[in-house]
Amino acid sequence: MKNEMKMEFDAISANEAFARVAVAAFVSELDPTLEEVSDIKTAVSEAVTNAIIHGYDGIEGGKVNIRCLIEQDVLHVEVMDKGNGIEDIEKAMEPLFTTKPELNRSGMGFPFMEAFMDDLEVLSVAGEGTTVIMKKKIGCIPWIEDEE
Amino acid sequence: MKNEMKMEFDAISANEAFARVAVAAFVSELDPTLEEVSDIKTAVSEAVTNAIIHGYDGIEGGKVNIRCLIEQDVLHVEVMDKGNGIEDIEKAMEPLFTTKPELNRSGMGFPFMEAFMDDLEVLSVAGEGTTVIMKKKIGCIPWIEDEE
Amino acid sequence: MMENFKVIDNYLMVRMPEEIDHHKSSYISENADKFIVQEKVDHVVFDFEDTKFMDSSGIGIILGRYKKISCFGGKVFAINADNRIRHLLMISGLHKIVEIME
Amino acid sequence: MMENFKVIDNYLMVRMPEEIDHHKSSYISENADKFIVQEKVDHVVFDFEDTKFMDSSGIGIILGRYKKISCFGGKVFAINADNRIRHLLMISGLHKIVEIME
Ligand SMILES: Nc1ncnc2c1ncn2[C@@H]1O[C@H](COP(=O)(O)OP(=O)(O)O)[C@@H](O)[C@H]1O
Ligand SMILES: Nc1ncnc2c1ncn2[C@@H]1O[C@H](COP(=O)(O)OP(=O)(O)O)[C@@H](O)[C@H]1O
Repeated sequence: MKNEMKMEFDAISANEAFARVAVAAFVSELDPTLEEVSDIKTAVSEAVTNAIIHGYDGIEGGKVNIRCLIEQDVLHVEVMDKGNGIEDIEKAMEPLFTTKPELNRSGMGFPFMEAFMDDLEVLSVAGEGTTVIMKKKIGCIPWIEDEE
Repeated sequence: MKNEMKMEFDAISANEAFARVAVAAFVSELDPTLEEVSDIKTAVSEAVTNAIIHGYDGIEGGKVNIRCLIEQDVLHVEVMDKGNGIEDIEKAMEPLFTTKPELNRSGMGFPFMEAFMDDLEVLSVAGEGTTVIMKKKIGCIPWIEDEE
Repeated sequence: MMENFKVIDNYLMVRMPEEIDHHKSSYISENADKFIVQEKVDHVVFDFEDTKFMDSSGIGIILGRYKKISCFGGKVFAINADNRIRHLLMISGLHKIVEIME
Repeated sequence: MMENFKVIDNYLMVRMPEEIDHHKSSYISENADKFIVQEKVDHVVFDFEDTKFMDSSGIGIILGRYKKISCFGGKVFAINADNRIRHLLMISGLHKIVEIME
């Protein structure tokens, strides 16, 4: 099984829900459990929110890109922005570390992505943007081959 | 209110559900009624199915592109393929006309798009591909301005 | 999914899925045809109880089955169709060949 | 949406929405803070009865309210949290400061 999808959308907070629902719909052909769907939605929501509020400082005009690839029973998700980038990635990934406490951020975005996906990689160049690469193996391959 | 989204995905039938759910999720910020959501899902499903089975003859390898734009209370949706194209657009749009009756097609794809959207335009060049452009005004603007 | 097909006397009952689109439709059409041929049913009843989404692929399923059985006097029925599905049958002209039951 | 905030004695009850993300969170935080200041509530109870999705923005809402009221001896409670929400509170370390009730 192989399937690819790319999307690009305005970096506005209304699209956080859209993005996670779209990725969840894309992965549904793998017959994920409700729990796996929630894991993926949470991780995508974190990455997209970060792009919007940290990458672009909540200022309209930026774009967020998502690329999803299904290879066998593995979902690959990349979330990209062309925003501020991250100076110190290691520090950014620490639980409870946040540069926007005034916005009620908890610093749990990266830790949640790590907790709910099997693999997390963060590429970022200050001033150029950030790409978050996540992978998750979906547990149960459907036991009948889908028709068509 | 203005919001834009583009997506590109493999022309395989598993993505028909993904595409209509994604567009429905994108439009949810306009607070559509259940009926309006069904209208949009049906129209998108028709256009995407056509791209896959008529544009690319059901052969894998092609890509389907969707572009959505929300302007005020109007949703614009474009569904594009780079497939076979349509020789005679007027004929293709007639109710019950289909070139694939053997696949149980009913010839009601275009009529459904017309019935459920406010506006339908079909651009196509034989051998180059097809673009379906649809518009729909969403009835009720939410009575409170969304925060943020 | 085979439990969605049941033969009662000379009627084939087809329990339609939650979402009826092209992706799902070939499975339904092919299996319905198998029953029509093998079990020699005369009539087909489509049950829309579970159906929350349908596009014109659903019309194609019904129309195709109708063509197979109508020449032998068979009839096609729709049960538990909600307002939206009735509307889809209507604008397709299928209400002329499908008996829509309460 | 104001009906999601209720003051009972010195408790503020916040009925959390179906989906808690960044887009929804500022509305909740701002209104909760208004009640905390104007109505002089001591404690905040977050009710997750309706909540089907939450990301770390929900953690931020709780943490922010906790910081506002804890210096005056106020406490933060979570009710009707399903297993997933409990798990989110757990990995965030919030179970140390939030009383999770049955
Ligand atoms: N896409 C991004 N662009 C720029 N900075 C980012 C991005 N994603 C995360 N960061 C930085 O990493 C920090 C930690 O991120 P995260 O763990 O998601 O917590 P939070 O979003 O609550 O701040 C953020 O506060 C921010 O400084
Ligand atoms: N994207 C497309 N590429 C090529 N041909 C198309 C496309 N969309 C529609 N057509 C042509 O128009 C005809 C009518 O389309 P439609 O009304 O959707 O009915 P159906 O899909 O049931 O055939 C199709 O049978 C096909 O010949």
